[in-house]
Amino acid sequence: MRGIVKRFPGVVANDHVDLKICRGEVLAILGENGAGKTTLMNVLYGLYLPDEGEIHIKGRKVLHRSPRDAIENGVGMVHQHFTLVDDLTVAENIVLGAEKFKVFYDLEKLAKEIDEFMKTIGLYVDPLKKAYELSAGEKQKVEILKALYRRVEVLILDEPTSVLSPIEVRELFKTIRNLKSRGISVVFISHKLDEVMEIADRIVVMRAGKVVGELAGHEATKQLLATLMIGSRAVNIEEKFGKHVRPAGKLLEVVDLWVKGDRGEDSLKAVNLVVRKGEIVGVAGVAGSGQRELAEAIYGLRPAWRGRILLEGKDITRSPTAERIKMGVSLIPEDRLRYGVAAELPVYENIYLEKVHLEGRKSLLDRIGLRVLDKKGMVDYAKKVVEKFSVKTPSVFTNAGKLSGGNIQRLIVGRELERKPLLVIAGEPTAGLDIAATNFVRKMIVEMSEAGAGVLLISSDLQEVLELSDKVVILCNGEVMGVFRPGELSMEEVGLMMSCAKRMSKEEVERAWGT
Amino acid sequence: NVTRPATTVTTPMQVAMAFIFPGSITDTAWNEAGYQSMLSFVGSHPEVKYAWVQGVYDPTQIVSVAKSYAQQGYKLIVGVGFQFGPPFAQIASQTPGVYYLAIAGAKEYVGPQVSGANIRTDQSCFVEGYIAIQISKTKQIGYVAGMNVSELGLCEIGLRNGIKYAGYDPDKVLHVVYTGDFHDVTKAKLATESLIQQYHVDVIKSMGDGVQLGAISAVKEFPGVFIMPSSTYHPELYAEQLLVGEVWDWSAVYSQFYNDYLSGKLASGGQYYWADLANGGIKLIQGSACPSDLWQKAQDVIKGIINGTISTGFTP
Amino acid sequence: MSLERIVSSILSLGVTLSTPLAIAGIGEVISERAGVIDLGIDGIMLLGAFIGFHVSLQTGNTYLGYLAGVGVGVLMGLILAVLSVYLKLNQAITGMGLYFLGFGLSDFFYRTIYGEKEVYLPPPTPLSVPVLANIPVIGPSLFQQLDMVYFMYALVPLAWLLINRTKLGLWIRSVGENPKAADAMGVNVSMIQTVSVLVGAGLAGLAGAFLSIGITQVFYENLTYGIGFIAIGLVYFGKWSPVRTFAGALLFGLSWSVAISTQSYFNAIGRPDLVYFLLALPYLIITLALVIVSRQARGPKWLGRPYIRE
Amino acid sequence: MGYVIRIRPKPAKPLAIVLAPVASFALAFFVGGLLMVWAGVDPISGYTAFVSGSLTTFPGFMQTLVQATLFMLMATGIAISNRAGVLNVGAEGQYIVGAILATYVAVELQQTLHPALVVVLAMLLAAVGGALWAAIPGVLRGYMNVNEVVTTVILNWLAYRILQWIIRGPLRLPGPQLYPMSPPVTATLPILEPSSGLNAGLVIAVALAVFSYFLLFNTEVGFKIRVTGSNPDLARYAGFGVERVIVLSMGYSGALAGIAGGVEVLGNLHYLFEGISIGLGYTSIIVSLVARDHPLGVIAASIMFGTIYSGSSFLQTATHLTYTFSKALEGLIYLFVLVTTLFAFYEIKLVKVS
Ligand SMILES: Nc1ncnc2c1ncn2[C@@H]1O[C@H](COP(=O)(O)OP(=O)(O)OP(=O)(O)O)[C@@H](O)[C@H]1O
Ligand SMILES: Nc1ncnc2c1ncn2[C@@H]1O[C@H](COP(=O)(O)OP(=O)(O)OP(=O)(O)O)[C@@H](O)[C@H]1O
Ligand SMILES: [Mg+2]
Ligand SMILES: [Mg+2]
Repeated sequence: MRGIVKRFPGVVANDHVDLKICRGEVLAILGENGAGKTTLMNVLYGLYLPDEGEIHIKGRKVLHRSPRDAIENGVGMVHQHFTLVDDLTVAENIVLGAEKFKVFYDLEKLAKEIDEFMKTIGLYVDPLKKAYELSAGEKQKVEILKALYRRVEVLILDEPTSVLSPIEVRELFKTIRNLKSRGISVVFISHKLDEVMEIADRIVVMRAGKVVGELAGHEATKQLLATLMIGSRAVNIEEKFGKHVRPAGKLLEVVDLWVKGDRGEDSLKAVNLVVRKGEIVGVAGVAGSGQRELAEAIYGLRPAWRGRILLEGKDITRSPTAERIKMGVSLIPEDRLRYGVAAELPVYENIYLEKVHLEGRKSLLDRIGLRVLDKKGMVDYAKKVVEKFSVKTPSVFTNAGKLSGGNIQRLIVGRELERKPLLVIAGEPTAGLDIAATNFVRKMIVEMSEAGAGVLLISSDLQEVLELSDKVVILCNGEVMGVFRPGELSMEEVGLMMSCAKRMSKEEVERAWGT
Repeated sequence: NVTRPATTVTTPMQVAMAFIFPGSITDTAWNEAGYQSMLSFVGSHPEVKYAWVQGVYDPTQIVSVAKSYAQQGYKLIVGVGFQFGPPFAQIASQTPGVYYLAIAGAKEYVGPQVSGANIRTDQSCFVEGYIAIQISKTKQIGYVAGMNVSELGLCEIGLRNGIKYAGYDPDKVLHVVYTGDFHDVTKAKLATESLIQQYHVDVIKSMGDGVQLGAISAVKEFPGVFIMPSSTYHPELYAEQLLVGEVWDWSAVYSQFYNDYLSGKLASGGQYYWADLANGGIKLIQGSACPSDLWQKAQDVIKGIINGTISTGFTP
Repeated sequence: MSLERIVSSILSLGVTLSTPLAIAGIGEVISERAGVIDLGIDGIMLLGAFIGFHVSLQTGNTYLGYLAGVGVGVLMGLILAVLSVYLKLNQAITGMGLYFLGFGLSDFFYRTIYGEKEVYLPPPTPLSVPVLANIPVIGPSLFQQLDMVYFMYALVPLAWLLINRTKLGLWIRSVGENPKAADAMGVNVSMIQTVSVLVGAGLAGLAGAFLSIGITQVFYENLTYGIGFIAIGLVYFGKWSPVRTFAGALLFGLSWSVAISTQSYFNAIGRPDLVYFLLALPYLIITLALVIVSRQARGPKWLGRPYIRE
Repeated sequence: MGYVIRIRPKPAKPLAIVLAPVASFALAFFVGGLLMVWAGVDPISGYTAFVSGSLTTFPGFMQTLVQATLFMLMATGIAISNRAGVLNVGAEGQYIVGAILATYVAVELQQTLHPALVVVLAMLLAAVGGALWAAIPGVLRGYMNVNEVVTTVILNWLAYRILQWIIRGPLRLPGPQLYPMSPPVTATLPILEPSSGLNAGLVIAVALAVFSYFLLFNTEVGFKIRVTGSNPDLARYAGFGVERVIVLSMGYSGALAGIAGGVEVLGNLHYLFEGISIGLGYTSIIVSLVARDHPLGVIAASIMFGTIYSGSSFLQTATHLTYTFSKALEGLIYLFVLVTTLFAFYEIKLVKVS
């Protein structure tokens, strides 16, 4: 790729980027949020047309107007967010868009073909399962299979590890090495320095749309990479978050909670949980183990069909979300594409959002919802949040849809933390954030707990959970497998619990909650 | 081509008269009858300057079209439909010197400046019921109409009594379907088919704008079934299936209204006119399917109705 | 009058009325499965009805009339495709625009061309299927029918096959469920959506042409009387399956023919005002059916949303 | 080599926002003129009649305002529900229900109560009736996810059938007469301008449009409505009770349509019969589109559409074109508005790539 320029309204996402991908190598692209990694790859994959620049493959100049062109030229991509059609089977997802199959098809026969194909590759997922039934790891395998089915020679993986458990990450790396040995080049995009250093042959660092450094995998050190990524700003990448408060009385108590998932299955089974004031309780588990449902149930977005949820001793199992917000519950939603912002509304209204519930209701008009909004107050408050959480936006009157993903994330975190909640449910609060922002959010969360709030930290980043939490709960398949303090168990044991292979006894769990 | 410039014949004492039709002037039914009557009226009154417009159905449109004519200097405005009475009554006082005639308009809305007129379909349908039941092989008669209003409702009364007069029980032999709309051709057609198929009805009386179109189209599929359409005469459409033709001619009513205006009678209050068998407002025409002896008998019935010896079941 | 004959007639009329509903409804299923909701169906049907009538009258050939109906439907579909698939305008709003346009233009054309005289097409001859037409009751009502009724019988399985068993169908489903995924796999989203919209609109045009050529043999303003919107409702009732949509069309057609056939009874008992309740019955039934069914209904995930890549 | 269409939102210039609907009117009238030529009508004299009947003469303009009143009420309501992400195609039915209830109240009470009180009660009940009629599709959409376009259209038919029945049953003008219609309504809205019958409904409509503007942009409910329309998932997450917001905005929308029905009966017709509306509710959808769902824009757009209605009456009397010509004109305006807004708010480029 030569001299690639891609502009979006207000930003230059790629600014004359040159990039070379060699046969059979693992090339890592590293960079902060909004550095332009995804954009560059989308250009290569034909999703975006570059404003300037050229792409050459095997010495031939090519034009990628759509992914179809890219695939023809041997480029495949696995996106940050999975792009599977939920209602189709694995086999159908794999052949979708491929030229090879006939006008009419028979699912059974197709499945058999795909079955064989998977065996030759060495990656296996049941071809007749529908995509929505798959775990995150399986979905990723299907994504890779999709690309390989089209005989790609370059495979782009955009932040592939962010949704995987440690075991799944290890498996993925095995696959990547396997691909490499078959002569396929892999482009690996990530924020995570450890991973990059483990897998990459060559590392390209991007900052603000430009390539700012390139080094061989073995030359890299964390400090070096971080400096390249963030620039001259001083960073401490291994910031520790010591805590100085003792957890006090019970804030949140979840008793025997049963919750249904989107397709009517039991996604939480008999879950018990306690969060004390000033305590951070981490929830870890493989993606899809019930973390999202747990957060939604506590916040009131998902009904509990059995069990109770108590906040400061008060039963809130049936309270509507608005009631819980008033009582001081706050949620940083995991799915920020869906729950993030109202794109057509200005930043200041997006920040104000739930504060609607926190205003006093004096007159009758207030009570029937005709309260007149205090626009000046809203704007001032928004300015404060924007500044404190360094949300990059032209002004608070800009439509929220215009912000970059990372900045939307900051906006959400700011919105949820600034209103001084009693209980913070933080769903993947740092996913997709760069180091500086990650550190900032972690610090804020710790500060909240030091100020006496309880935090339920849900994260697929096991390191993060172990580092920040006072207590850790492991979920597998909707059930609590174990509860412990960080450091009490080995990584080995944690890994086993995350894959439902080990389970603590009732007494052990109760003892852990008691302390 | 739909458009013709408004006919203008310049004479010193020219009266301008406007006609508003609620539907299509080629509907082979109500609107066409009103339109043909207009042509025949202005043919015999060349001194009248006239204008017309079709497809004006809802009251707000009526109000605005009528006012547009009043502004253009039309002194006599005729609305051909039951829905014209109230809007005319409403705007009369806003347009001094203009006189309105609502054809089939309610008597209640006759007042200063507003006159009404109606047609004695009870008379024609009485005769048709009398003929139909005698010609019918299955002794089942169908009546398909838009809604139960005005001349459509009167016809049902006439049919019943005509059938009774012929010696049959109308409750047993007459099947009535109102489609609920004047314009729903599709369902009118299928409803007519249902009468033919389910009750073996073999004579259909039809009435009402698009509904009549649907009924005719159904009858054309069943060669043994006869039709008695209303308001206009189109033998070419259903040649050998035509039992009785019924033509409505409002020109007599238009003339009376016009003359009452000239004589100043309207200034003293609205009038109510009837078009009937006696004044030529309704004409019955022998269809090719109607045998002459029966037609002769029917002529006696017509005479009886005109001279009052036979009651149709309705008195205005 | 035998009960058998009455039942047979009610069935037959119900099937006839449900034919335009089912054809248009299945067309809508196809375009909605690709994620595009076409609210202009009624307008497309009206224009299809007029053009079909016009061509059939001028050429004396019914099938050219049907073809013209399809053609004008495709043209209208093209407007929707360009505006909502390519220019990404709100689909619901664009569809309503098509409705207004079709409503106004069909009658305007009709009056301008046939202003002087009401004209009828010759009545069509029902075709009877050998053996099957002799089955008592259902034989005559289902197998002694107009050409387009048989077309509808064929269309139901064909549409099912198209959606569930062909490559195009796989693309259509994937585009309606997750256009991003489909796009990423090299499926041309806009193209597939356009094809589906055109097929759907073409079928709607055909349904309209059947209304004028096959049923009424005459054109009149607003000939559809809102059938197109009912067809859209049936898609929801039918949960986006051609088979169930067809079933819904039958339900509506039958409930209407039952309502019409029982009118005499209400007249006879001296409550003619209740006739208007009877006429409302099919609408009530379809509303209730929608309410009952909709609890589990789940349409294509991307239905109604324009897919914008960047 | 190839071409690709590229569309990007761009900040619209204020001038473009105003010009977009104006340009679409111009385009539609141009195409309408071509249609007239084809139909053998002289477009110049046709449009001259049109303009004098709707704008340039006093009575013409008054008539325009009479027409605009109903559009203003219904389109304001539609704009509010659109803002909540619900497309109310049922204004027609809600209008009928409002008209029925207003007539009912007036006919029942006008003998016994003071007319002013009767009018207030009738308008209130019309609003409540319209609101409830609209709440049905609101509930179905909010709680059961049934598409509201479909249900509102079906409910329009139901409302019409009920109207037909009611003027033959409970609300029938007693006595031997052949026309199903209600007894006359004597408790009426004040007339503002006698020659046109322009009534206080216009004041109500303007006041409600202004109030709706305030409601939408300055109150808590309005905020919730806008968030729901923009991102219902976010609204649910924020505890706004999305279902309730949807039902409420539909109810509000229906209330305004119901009031329109009341205004038509108490202000204009003074009786009820089965032809009280053909498609005013549908046209109002176009009006709110032209206004880009902005209640103040609705005031202007309603007057624009008022001119189409009153102007086309003159066009009809001058040329014998029927009302369906003005329907075609509306359809064209609608599509052109879509296109011109697209150009005002988006940058569209055909990009050549090589
Ligand atoms: N579709 C778009 N429209 C407008 N701006 C965009 C779009 N996509 C990306 N951008 C902007 O382009 C810049 C680069 O974004 P990109 O997604 O490529 O970054 P990234 O390096 O992948 O970041 P992350 O680590 O958050 O995924 C950001 O400022 C972003 O806001
Ligand atoms: N290509 C195929 N080969 C074999 N079996 C198939 C194929 N496609 C679908 N099936 C099976 O056919 C049955 C019906 O399919 P599906 O559930 O998609 O249809 P439906 O939802 O009942 O109807 P529709 O698809 O019309 O909405 C299912 O059991 C499905 O597994
Ligand atoms: Mg990004
Ligand atoms: Mg990225």
